[in-house]
Amino acid sequence: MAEKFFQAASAKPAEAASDVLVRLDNVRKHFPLQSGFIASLLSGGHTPAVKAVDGISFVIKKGEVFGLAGESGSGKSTVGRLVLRLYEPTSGKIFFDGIDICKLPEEQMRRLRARMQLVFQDPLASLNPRMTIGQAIQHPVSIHLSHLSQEEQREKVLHILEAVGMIPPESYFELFPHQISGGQRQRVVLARALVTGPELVVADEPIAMADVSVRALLLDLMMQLKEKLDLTYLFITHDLATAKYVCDRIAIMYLGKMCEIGPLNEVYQHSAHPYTRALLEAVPVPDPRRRRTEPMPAGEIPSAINPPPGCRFHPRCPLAQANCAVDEPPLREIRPGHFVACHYAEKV
Amino acid sequence: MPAEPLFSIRNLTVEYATRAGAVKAAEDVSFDIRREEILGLVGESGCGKSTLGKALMRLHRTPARITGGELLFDGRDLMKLTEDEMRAVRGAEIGMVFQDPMTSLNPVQRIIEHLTETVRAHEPRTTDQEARERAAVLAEKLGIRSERLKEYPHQMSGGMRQRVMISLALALRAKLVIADEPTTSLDVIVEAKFLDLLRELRREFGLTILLITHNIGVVAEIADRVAVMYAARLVEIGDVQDIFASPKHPYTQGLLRSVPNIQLDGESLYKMEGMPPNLLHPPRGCRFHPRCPFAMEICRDYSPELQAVDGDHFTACWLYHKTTGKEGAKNG
Amino acid sequence: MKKKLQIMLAVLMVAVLALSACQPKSGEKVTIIIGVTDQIASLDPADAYATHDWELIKNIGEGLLVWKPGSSDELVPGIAQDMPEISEDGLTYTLKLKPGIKFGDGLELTAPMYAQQLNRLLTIGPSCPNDVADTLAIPYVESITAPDDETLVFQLKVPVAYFPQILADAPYLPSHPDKFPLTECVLFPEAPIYGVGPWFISQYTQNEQLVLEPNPYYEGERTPQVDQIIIRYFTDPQTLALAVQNGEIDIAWRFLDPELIDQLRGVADLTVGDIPGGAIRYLILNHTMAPMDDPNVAKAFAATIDRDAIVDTVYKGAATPLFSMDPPGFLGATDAFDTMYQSPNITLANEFLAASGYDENNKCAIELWYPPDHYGAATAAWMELIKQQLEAANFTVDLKAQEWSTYVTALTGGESYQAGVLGWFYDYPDPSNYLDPFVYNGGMGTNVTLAAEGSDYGEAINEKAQQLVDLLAQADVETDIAARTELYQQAQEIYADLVVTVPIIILGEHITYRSNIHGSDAYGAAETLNIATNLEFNYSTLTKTP
Amino acid sequence: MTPISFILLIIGIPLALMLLYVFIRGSMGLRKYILTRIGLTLPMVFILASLVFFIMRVLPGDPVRSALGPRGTAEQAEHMRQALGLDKPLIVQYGIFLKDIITLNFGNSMVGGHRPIIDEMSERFPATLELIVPASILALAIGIIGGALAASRRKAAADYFLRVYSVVIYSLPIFWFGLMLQLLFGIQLKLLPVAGRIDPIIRTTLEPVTNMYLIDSLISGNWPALGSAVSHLILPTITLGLVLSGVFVRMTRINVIETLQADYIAAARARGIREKVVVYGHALKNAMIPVITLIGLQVAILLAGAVLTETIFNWPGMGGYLVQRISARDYTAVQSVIAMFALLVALISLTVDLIYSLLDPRVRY
Repeated sequence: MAEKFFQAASAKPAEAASDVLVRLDNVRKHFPLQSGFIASLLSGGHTPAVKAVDGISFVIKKGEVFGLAGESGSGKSTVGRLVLRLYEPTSGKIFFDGIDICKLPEEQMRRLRARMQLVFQDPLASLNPRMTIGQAIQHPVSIHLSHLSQEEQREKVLHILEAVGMIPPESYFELFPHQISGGQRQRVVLARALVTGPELVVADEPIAMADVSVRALLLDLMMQLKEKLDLTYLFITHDLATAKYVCDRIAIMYLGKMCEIGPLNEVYQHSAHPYTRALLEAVPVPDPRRRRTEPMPAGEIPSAINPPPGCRFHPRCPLAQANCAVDEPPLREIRPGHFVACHYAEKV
Repeated sequence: MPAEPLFSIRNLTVEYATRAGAVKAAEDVSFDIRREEILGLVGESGCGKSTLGKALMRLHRTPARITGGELLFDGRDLMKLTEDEMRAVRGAEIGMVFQDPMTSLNPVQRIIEHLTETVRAHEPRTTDQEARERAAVLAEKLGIRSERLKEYPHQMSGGMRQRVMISLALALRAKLVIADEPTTSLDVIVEAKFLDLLRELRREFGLTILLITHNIGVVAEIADRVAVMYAARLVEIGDVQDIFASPKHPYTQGLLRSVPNIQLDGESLYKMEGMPPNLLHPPRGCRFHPRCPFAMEICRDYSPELQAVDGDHFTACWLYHKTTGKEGAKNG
Repeated sequence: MKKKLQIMLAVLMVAVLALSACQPKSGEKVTIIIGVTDQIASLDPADAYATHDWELIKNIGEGLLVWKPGSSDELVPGIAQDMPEISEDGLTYTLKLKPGIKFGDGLELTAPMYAQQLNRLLTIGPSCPNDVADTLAIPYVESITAPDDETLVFQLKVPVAYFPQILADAPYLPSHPDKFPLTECVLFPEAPIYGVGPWFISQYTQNEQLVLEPNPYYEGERTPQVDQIIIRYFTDPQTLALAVQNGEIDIAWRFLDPELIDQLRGVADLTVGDIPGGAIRYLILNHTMAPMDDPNVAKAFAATIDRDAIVDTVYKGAATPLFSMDPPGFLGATDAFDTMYQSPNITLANEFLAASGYDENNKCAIELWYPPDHYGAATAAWMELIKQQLEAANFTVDLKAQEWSTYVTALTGGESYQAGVLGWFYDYPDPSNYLDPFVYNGGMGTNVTLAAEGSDYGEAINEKAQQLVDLLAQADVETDIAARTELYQQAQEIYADLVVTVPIIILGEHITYRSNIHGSDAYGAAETLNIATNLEFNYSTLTKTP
Repeated sequence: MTPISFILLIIGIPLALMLLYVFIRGSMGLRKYILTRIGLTLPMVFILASLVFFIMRVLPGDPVRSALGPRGTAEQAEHMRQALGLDKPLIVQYGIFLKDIITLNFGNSMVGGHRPIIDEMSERFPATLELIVPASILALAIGIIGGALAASRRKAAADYFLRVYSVVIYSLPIFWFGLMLQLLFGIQLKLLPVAGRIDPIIRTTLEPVTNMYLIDSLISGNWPALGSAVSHLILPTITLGLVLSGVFVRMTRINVIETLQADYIAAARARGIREKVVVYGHALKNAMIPVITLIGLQVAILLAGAVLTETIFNWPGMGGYLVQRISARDYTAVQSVIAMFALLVALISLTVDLIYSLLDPRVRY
């Protein structure tokens, strides 16, 4: 019986600036509540907006797994789409491999997209039931690598099928999604994302829909592929327990703002933001001997249309002082590589 | 431990009629729900745990049907009740909390209407005013401010909606609440608060809760006992401490080891081989045998029965059978 | 709450049932309801030019001369004291009004007032939309004057043999000066509309119904026998038939399709009266367009037509074969086409064709046109029959359909169609009205004459055509009946020889009425409610038994 | 009905209802929404009417020749063309047309009596309204109750019956169906009249105010007229209502079935709510949300059905009018009626959207 284990990746040493693959500079994304020309005329300029992402900055280094965690409504999925420029940022700059993608003309952006891919929340639903496995995987190739001949494109597809462990690849080429098992379908979805040879994979809750016993397999496969294909992951998740097993660094978001960024172990063991602390505390532990005793923060996550002033977490924060409601805490480095946005981080 | 259980499920089998044939979503399942306990029913998606939960209230709809078994609730066999009698049990004696609080509330009905309607469905003599007052008192207890009762479901957050669902289950002082994945769509902090609430309610009202979930962490957090389902069968049941400390069934073992644990350092995740079987063509013998690292000859052909391994801890696995093979029913 | 709702519903149901059970209370008034599929286009005598409009105008008004009810050939004085006094040269008609003629509102009609109203025909008539004046007044009348309070003088441009008949037409009826001012045509005056005839229009809702009540000042022959006549307007002949069958109307007048008439004949309590009608259907041939410019082809065409087949299969007997454009019963009518071609006569047709070089291997190809939307569904059926008949001889026929307004423009303009179907109904029962229009001045697309500047007759395309024009012109002014008859007989022969048009059938009209409705036995044609070939429908002769 | 009150009826009443609605719901966004929708409706109607204007003139056939027939001379045609303003350049005609539309004057009809279109419509439109309102109510009643019944008795006899009913009724030729009703209830049973809106004799006693005879007879307390109007209304309403109901049964059934799968239905059952309440109280109300939208889209079909029904039952409404005028190439009438229909459809769809927001508390403008 094969019992495979893989080691949780530990934080890597800080790397040089040239090793940065993605950089976000004070990026904002506001979604106006009303749309349409006449509506905007009628509203007289000021339109209320959902401030999904409200000024965040961070870098993703080449070859790392960068985790982005937070509750629903924190803006983490929006960040993922901004990085791929599936959304245009309201303000701020986004660099991919040193290129400012926000200003890139459509044609160049299209070419750049081959270097970045998105894996969706529900990978099983994203396969067209009337396309063969081969067609599904070849589709992005024919778009991004159209200069290749049919034969070369097919070669690429077979190669990636082999890489995701579907061996022999030829035997899967003509099958339809319903003819293979669920686990194989997950592999196909990954293969499709990776066939154009991307450098960055934005994985938005890639395992949220999978069963417990399948999750481990899928994570393992993703990590193997990362090594094999030299990938960088932006791993978006609400599950801090899973993040622990894959991420090198992690960032915690709350209501469109960054609370804390740092190497995973550093953040988990020395969390300096009350919200991070609460979030880690809330994760149920599969051990009945270690039941939680800490009380949870009061209230609920407020609306992103009118977020609280000052520190956004202050209305729920057990440590909140008067100034928290006024001054917005900047993201500051409290230990090497560990940044936190809290006035009282030292007290946590 | 009270001698008489609140709800005894005996040899319950639930079948789905599909185009490809009958699928057993629950097969020969027997267990007890004891008074004032929280029983966690865990399993992966498609193992039949949700179907089982609905069948306990006879809420399953065509094409599903109960093909056998007894549902002994508080001294009565629910299987023998008429539909009208059953309706009186639902809501009044057994409440249910569903997975997605957004879709489990009627989007065009105000919260208060949900509550008063439920009360008046069972107590037609209650006036609207009385029902409203009762609802307000109950809601207050569950941390829902009474002015919010006028709102529609979409105006509330996920956590609030789940509180509403609980209040609906408790509106008539149900003895048993069946909660089907109540926290799955909630964020961790909201989930933690909801679990606190459940604990509190059990204490205050002497509530019995059947918590159906795939989240092992939640079970560890709150349950008194755990029942594990695999491919429509119950494979293990016992005290939560026992099971987490020493799981007996290889499936339970694998399951527990494949759960990420935030509090452990440098550990690695166990990867269980293979996929859960298709219930249309389940494997012969023990359903777990194709994935089982300890599979034996007998596992391929004979299905093991649930047997006590130590005291209150039962499992269905040939590894623990004292008398090998003979009791096993051949199936396939 | 639920119970209340149920009670409310029950009460509502009962109320509705009770209300719908309320039988229409006819009260003391005797009312006759006549259903038609016609519509009113104009009620101004100086403008109106449609059968139904004329029917109404003639019932609310009365002419100097009127057709005797139940007859198509007897003119009698109406509001005139006597028949007209005609000058020697045939150009001056003098008539005297009966004394005390009054409109329905009591206004007395004087000759000067009458002359003034009649002069509207000559002044504003031609600019009115339906423009009857250009056909029935301008060509004939020079002036209309009233030398005194009772005398009217019509000065004509040319002698017209049939002018008394024209005088009985709607345009020459007196119109009320309040409703029909001198300077404009008023197509739909507000009700009530008063004339000097037996009835006046008391209410009118367009497309729904028109109510006629007796004119209290009427002292003529045609005294109303009932208290009220309602004309109900229908859009669908099927519904009209059902309504008379169901007793919702008393009389179903024009138009019911032949099949509907056939069905209604078998219904108890209903009588279907058959009127030998004046409406004809004929085929027009363009004589300036190949191959119709070849007289042999035109003759061969005429020789193939089997009129009996059309009458039997399509009209189920509700029509009569027509062998001359001058229908039977009219002055000098002959069976010229029958005499000349004995159609159907395929042998003869093929002989004509052979003379022009057409035979079995070289068939004569023609295009035959019809408007599917204008003359009812029967047209398409019998046009198909004609195609088959033509193709039995050495013709090949391309049957084509075209929307009405385009069709009629192209066909009568003589521009693009070799042959096509048209219908005709007279303005006054005289052969001239059945022959002249197809010959004179382009002949509505037959082109046996070409429209010519300064000529009323146009320029004939050949000698025979010239002969025909001359004969007809002579007949127009000939007042001696025997001589006129002779002229028309000759004209019909040449007409048939030229095949100016091909007369096909004359449609009978039908009137369907319930058994408690009667015409007057004092007049002819009581069976058809005293309606004769000229389709004059006098509402005054109608009676209703309870 | 006077033209002024007609315009009030067709535009004023819906607008008044909307204002009332705004008053009740009263959010700023809602006001903006309604203004936006009205702002978009006007150009839409304008574009459609302009399109019809040009299409009518491109189509073969012209009103002058159509009216004159074979005996019409070129001179007469010229006269008539002048009288109708058809001799003017197209662009000038278009200008006149725009002026007529904007001033809601609509110009004069080109055939028949050359009456002002506004007069003709104000006579005809109320008749159509009197037909389609009860027919729609009937169709909706059958559709909603039948659809909900079929959905709740899924795969039982009632469901099969209703499914067959909806298919059969939907594919029934309206002409044939109407005729059968006429023959049965009129000719055979002699229960109901087959033609018209009211008994002609009673009609002479009724003073039209709104031209909706039900209302007119109610106002004037003319009970025999009310009875006659009701009895005349029954067969056309059944014809149009039943034919339309097929679609509604199907739509409601599908939506109720879908809604019955929803979690909150299972949740309601789990609370011991009666099945009837679950189906008719919970599922139906939610199912009606998409159905309401579809109903808005059915307005066009309703008008088309009304055309046929009006013909069969000799109902002097807009449908018959439009058909009659298209074949006569009455440009002004067709243009105006289409513009009116477009306005009507736009107003109805706006009203439907507002009803939607009443039914669905999630919708906020």
